[in-house]
Amino acid sequence: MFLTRSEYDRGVNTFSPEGRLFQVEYAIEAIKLGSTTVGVCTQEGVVLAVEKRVQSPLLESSSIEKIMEIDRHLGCAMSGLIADARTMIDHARVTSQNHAFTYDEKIKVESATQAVCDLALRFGESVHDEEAMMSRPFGVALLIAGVDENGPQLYHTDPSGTFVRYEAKAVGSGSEAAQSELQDKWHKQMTLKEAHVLTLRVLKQVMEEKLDYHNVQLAQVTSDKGFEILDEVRLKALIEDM
Amino acid sequence: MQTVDMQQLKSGEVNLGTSIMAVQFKDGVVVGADSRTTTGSYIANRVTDKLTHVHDRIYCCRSGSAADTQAIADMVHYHLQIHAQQSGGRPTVLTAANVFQKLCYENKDALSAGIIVAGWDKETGPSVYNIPLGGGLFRQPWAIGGSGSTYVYGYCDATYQDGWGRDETINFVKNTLALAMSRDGSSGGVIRMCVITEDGVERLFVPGNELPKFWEGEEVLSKSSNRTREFTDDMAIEV
Amino acid sequence: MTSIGTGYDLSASTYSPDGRIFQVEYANKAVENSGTAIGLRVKDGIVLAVEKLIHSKLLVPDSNRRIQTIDRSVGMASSGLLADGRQIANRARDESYSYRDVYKESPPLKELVQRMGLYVQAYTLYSSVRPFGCSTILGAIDKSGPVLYIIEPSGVAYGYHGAAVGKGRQLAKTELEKLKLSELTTREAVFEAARIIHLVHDDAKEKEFELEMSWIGAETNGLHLPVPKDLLEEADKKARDALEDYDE
Amino acid sequence: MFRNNYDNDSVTYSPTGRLFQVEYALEAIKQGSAAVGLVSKKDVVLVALKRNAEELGSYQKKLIKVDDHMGIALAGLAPDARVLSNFLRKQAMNSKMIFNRPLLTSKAVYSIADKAQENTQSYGSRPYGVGLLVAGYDESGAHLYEFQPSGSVLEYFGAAIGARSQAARTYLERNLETIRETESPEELIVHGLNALRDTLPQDVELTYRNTSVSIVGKETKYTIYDDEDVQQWLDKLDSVSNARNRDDDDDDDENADNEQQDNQQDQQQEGGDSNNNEDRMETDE
Amino acid sequence: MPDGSFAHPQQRQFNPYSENGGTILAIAGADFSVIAGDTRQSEGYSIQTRYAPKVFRLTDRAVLAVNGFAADGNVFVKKVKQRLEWYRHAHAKDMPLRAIARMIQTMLYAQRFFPYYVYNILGGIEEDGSGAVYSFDPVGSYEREACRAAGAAQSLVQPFLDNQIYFKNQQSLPGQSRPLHLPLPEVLSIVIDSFTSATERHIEVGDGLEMYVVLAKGRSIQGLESFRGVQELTPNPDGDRVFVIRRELKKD
Amino acid sequence: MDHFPTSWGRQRNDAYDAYNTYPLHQRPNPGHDAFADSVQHTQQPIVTGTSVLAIVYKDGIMMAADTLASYGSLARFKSIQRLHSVGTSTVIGASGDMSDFQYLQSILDELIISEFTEGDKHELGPEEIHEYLSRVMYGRRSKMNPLWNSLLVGGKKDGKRFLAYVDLLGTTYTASTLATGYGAYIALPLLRTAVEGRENDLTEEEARKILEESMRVLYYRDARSLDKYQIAIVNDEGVTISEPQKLVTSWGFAEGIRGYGAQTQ
Repeated sequence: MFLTRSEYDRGVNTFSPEGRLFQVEYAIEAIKLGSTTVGVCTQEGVVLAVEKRVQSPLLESSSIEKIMEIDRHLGCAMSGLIADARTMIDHARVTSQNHAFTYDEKIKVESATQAVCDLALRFGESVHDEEAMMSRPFGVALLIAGVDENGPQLYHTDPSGTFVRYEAKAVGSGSEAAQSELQDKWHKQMTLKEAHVLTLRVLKQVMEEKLDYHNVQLAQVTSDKGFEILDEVRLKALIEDM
Repeated sequence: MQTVDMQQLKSGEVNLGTSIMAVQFKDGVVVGADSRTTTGSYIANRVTDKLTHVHDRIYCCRSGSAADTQAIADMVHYHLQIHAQQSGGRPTVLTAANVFQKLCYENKDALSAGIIVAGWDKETGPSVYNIPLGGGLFRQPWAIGGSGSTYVYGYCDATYQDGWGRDETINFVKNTLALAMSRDGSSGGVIRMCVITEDGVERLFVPGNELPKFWEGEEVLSKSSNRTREFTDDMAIEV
Repeated sequence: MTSIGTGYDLSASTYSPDGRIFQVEYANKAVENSGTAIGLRVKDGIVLAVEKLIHSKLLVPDSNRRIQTIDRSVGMASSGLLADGRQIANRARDESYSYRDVYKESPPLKELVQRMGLYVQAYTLYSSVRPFGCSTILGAIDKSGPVLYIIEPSGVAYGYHGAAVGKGRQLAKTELEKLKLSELTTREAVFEAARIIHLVHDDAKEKEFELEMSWIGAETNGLHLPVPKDLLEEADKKARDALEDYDE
Repeated sequence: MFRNNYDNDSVTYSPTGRLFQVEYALEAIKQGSAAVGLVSKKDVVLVALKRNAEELGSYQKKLIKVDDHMGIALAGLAPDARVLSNFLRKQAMNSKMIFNRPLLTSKAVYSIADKAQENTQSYGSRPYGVGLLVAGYDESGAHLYEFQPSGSVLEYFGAAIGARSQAARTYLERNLETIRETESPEELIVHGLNALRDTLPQDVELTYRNTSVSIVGKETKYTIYDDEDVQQWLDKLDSVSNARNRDDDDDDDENADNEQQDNQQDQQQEGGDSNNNEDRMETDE
Repeated sequence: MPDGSFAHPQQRQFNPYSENGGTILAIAGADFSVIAGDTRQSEGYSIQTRYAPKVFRLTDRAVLAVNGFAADGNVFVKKVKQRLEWYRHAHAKDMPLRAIARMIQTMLYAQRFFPYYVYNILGGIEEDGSGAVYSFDPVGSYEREACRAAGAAQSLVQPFLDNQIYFKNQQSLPGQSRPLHLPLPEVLSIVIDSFTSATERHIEVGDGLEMYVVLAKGRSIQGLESFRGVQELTPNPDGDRVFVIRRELKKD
Repeated sequence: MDHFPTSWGRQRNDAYDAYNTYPLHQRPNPGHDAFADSVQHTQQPIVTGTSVLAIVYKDGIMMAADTLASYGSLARFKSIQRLHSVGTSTVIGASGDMSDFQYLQSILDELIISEFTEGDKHELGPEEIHEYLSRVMYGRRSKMNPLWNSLLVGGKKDGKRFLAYVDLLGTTYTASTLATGYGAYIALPLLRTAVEGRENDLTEEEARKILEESMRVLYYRDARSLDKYQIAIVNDEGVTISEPQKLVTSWGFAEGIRGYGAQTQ
């Protein structure tokens, strides 16, 4: 029995002597391996941008979905183990629709984010006497963008189930450089247009490949048009403007 | 799937249309019952023993469905055995009554059972508990039950006195049951009694042909046939 | 500590080659290091007392009770992991309830203790749980009169005239043995209990402590209640004074 | 640090009868920023220091409302606090549904204490990684409890949890008598902020952005003040930076400087810095 | 049964519902809403109590009136309040009126096959600041209206409201337009008249009248000053405000 | 609300549609109220108690009930207690099925024990007991398995008097005079006349007199009543339930009554 218990075989629910959860720490590490994802919040709306790593010329780049719609007023970009994000986004979508069904109103961005985060800790804690759902934490970080009665908002969630509201946030492999760039360039009066350009610039900076409309994707959430992924034409135009 | 007609089954059920009784006295209790078991109006058994042992000094009298009450008595017996083993002593009559009550109350929709529990224990001495249909629990110095009991409430109210000894109590039980059996078609046969005291349980038996005799009625009309009818059929009934 | 490093001491479901279950012994260690609790069974009642160590003056006095009530006339004092003690108390209440549910009267303490012994013992059987890190004194007045038991982490439960668990148990036992418990009244026992707790408290090593006591007897109508404040203070003071005399 | 065999799970005692996993969970509390609570005769105040991981990010919530008469402050794993606060909210609503009475503070804290204990006694689950201060005003008056993942719950006149909280406790102990006699809720809040101020690292000040204030009392429903609303309270302080004498600081402060770099990985602890404090898992009191 | 025969215990049907009388109504103004109900609770010909409130404040901008089977009504209101509380915890704001209306629908419909035997009328202020009234049937069908009466005296009150609020069966003078919303004092006197006349004609209506007035944020209390015994329930005069006015009704 | 104006202005339980205007096929079944239907069969009360009366007076509340448990028309148990104290500040009185009442007593006793063992010194007051009972009664009716009782709950805690009703449907209300069963028809008008408006003036003696008089009238007019009853008082001193006492009744005036009409001898 004791032989199987080595420090390399710790349960997902084991604290380190410093009081950290090993598995959650490792999951957060997983995100640092992911492609770079950037979100920028302005008073006009929120912009999300992702880098698509097209690993093979045989790959249909349009099938790489790293930005997804949660509801008409909510979108989400991800980095890390993309497959894990499916469950979370599915949950966010259902929560959002349930809210609309029950209350005849749009769910708040923070509430939707909280719903996703409630899912995140379900690997260990069993909520409301339910059994824990997963054997490990999600290995994905999300940038959730949306517009509600409190205006445009951007949230970041991590595998521990913590969420933080950001004005501008980068996650993934290039996040450190990207974040300091965002810190430099972001300002309160930024227009949506400027935000488009800023996200692309930041991505360009941290991407190994040359940035073009194949390997990036851009989306925005605005109060009048809701969530939309920018099509090829607009994306091309933006890249040229940059 | 075949469906079972409960009503059909119920009508064939063996019932203890009964006269049962328990009375406490200074040193113990006397429990008694008639011996008739009927299915409809057919007497399925004319010498039934309705006094059921549930523990060393605790008996119960059963009325209602024979199957229901037997099942309940068996379960109580089981509980009391375990209780006795665990506590290392005899259960009290109240404990037994409580177990009966729990079973009767929690299953009241499914059962027809009216049970009298009586016996002797160290804590309270003699005691009698009545658990009528519905599963309430009532302690009484004397209790009667079953279909025959309704005919003898008046007799019991008029006769019972505190402070009786063993023999007076036995007599009271014997007379009451004889009267009930004589008026209730669902009761009859012999009288069985148990005297339960600290020292033990004594069985008593009164054969059907040696029951106490009371006024047995006489046909007055046949003797003086010229009397006119005094009553009309549609008189006001005062119940 | 020959157990350490052998690997036989990591699970309650493992015997060591010499037939010991180290995890249970370790659980006892958790008890041995914590505040003393004692129980006195006297002629007409029960007194429970604990040495409640006060690690901060910010703690609210008289709050944070360590003696718990299980049933109208059943009290419990434990020593060891306090949260485990609460768990045991909750279970004991449940057991009391389930007994009452069937028999419509509260269980005799012996019966309750037997059931609790089974429960505690079950936690020494599996590797998926750990033994309880507390020893429990249960006191009651039931049909048979005053009764007192200790349940140990192993699940073993014995009846006692005087019971002591925790850090100061050896000294407390010696003191208890000197008393003629079966001749004391409950009120007298309150003073003895206070004296013993004061005596076993090690001023040199320990933080401050608060004396907490409860009793069951004629004066409480058979209920398990905290010892009234004035009596507690009187006993506390008397015990302090006695200790000073003793020191001098 | 020495790796031992007894710290893998919460079902194994060490040879001295300790439960390492539970003690590690207590460490998680110290990773969190400080929260302070204090009680007068008729009010309870909770104040807390919020952290933000990065400049563009928001500050993490430290105070949660449970009901009109009850609220909590947390230090440690915020998601665990959410689970516990939701549980408390349900308890409070249940109490209102079944008895039409506000949940007693003591009942509330013992309900989570019992929940926490179960997590320290079965394999596969972990102790909660969060400490709470629970403030409530009920029919027996104003109460403040500290909840720990060990399942221990203690009632205090003043308590502090989280990073460098010893400094706050020292302040509270020194001013205990004044605090107990405080009549005005405002003064009580000021005392709370003074205590909180003592936990600040050298280069940080109390600002309306990083400070949360809440109060509940006889005449006050549980109210949280955040952001701009906090300024009114800060204005009442003589200073918003830590002025205490470094020499009699009984905490080790060297970790404070690491705060910035720690933050990145400490997000799960709602921001973080670590220090080694005196507490071990309480087996007593 | 008394004869001790156990053969055929009689089976009696249990009716889980009762009807406890009383009447409620609500009228929406441009920037206010009035929700009212009497306080009598009865069963058959018995008056159970003269004071059992049927109108409840839910938030600073929503008031719910419940009528029908009192036990269902009380439980329903309690559950609505708990849902509102949880919503407040989860979303850090009060539930908007429109959302409450939808939620009540879903709560009622969830009991479609064992309904709450209650008629709900929800009144208050919408997010856009307009006065609103929502009415519901026991299984959740709902509608936003300008006014609605329900309960024992619905048949007496609703035609009166149709006439007074919707101007049904009134010939308008040439060149005179009908107001879309009546001013507050007029609405209040219509409410009082409705209840005094319903009390006269219906045995289940009477004892006391409670009128809740919800004013939109920023609206002056104009129209309320002239009423005696107006009690404000909201602590903050800067937001939406809720007032209650109580009147005696005949007790015979 | 009812969206079908054609059914307005008719009596309840009589939603008969002469004009056949309802668009929904499940709408009215002539002479048939959908809500009056019960979903399944259930038990009925067997051993029953009759009325309970209660009033508020100056120092607290007072409650009265006779000691009879009937079995149909048979007066089967003549000295049972239908008043029960819960904790130290509450009393409940029950009419209806006595086995269900015994069950309620046992769950309330458990509740009191569990409060006692919590050791937080909180005691449940009459309002909380009433709320709890309402949840239990309503919960059981919603399972179509009601506890067949009408209960009065009265008490005084922290100087506050409380008196309320709850029954097998979960219906609740509060008033200064309450009566269950037959008492609601016969005794309640008497109680209201005697008590309403004088709640803060009535002395214990006066209150006792009012209840005694009402119990007497009930004994005269309720065929399931008995002339032996108990009185419960809750005041600042706590709960007191009296020993059973006999009603003094008068029949002497009947001696001279002859026949039903013209008869004189």
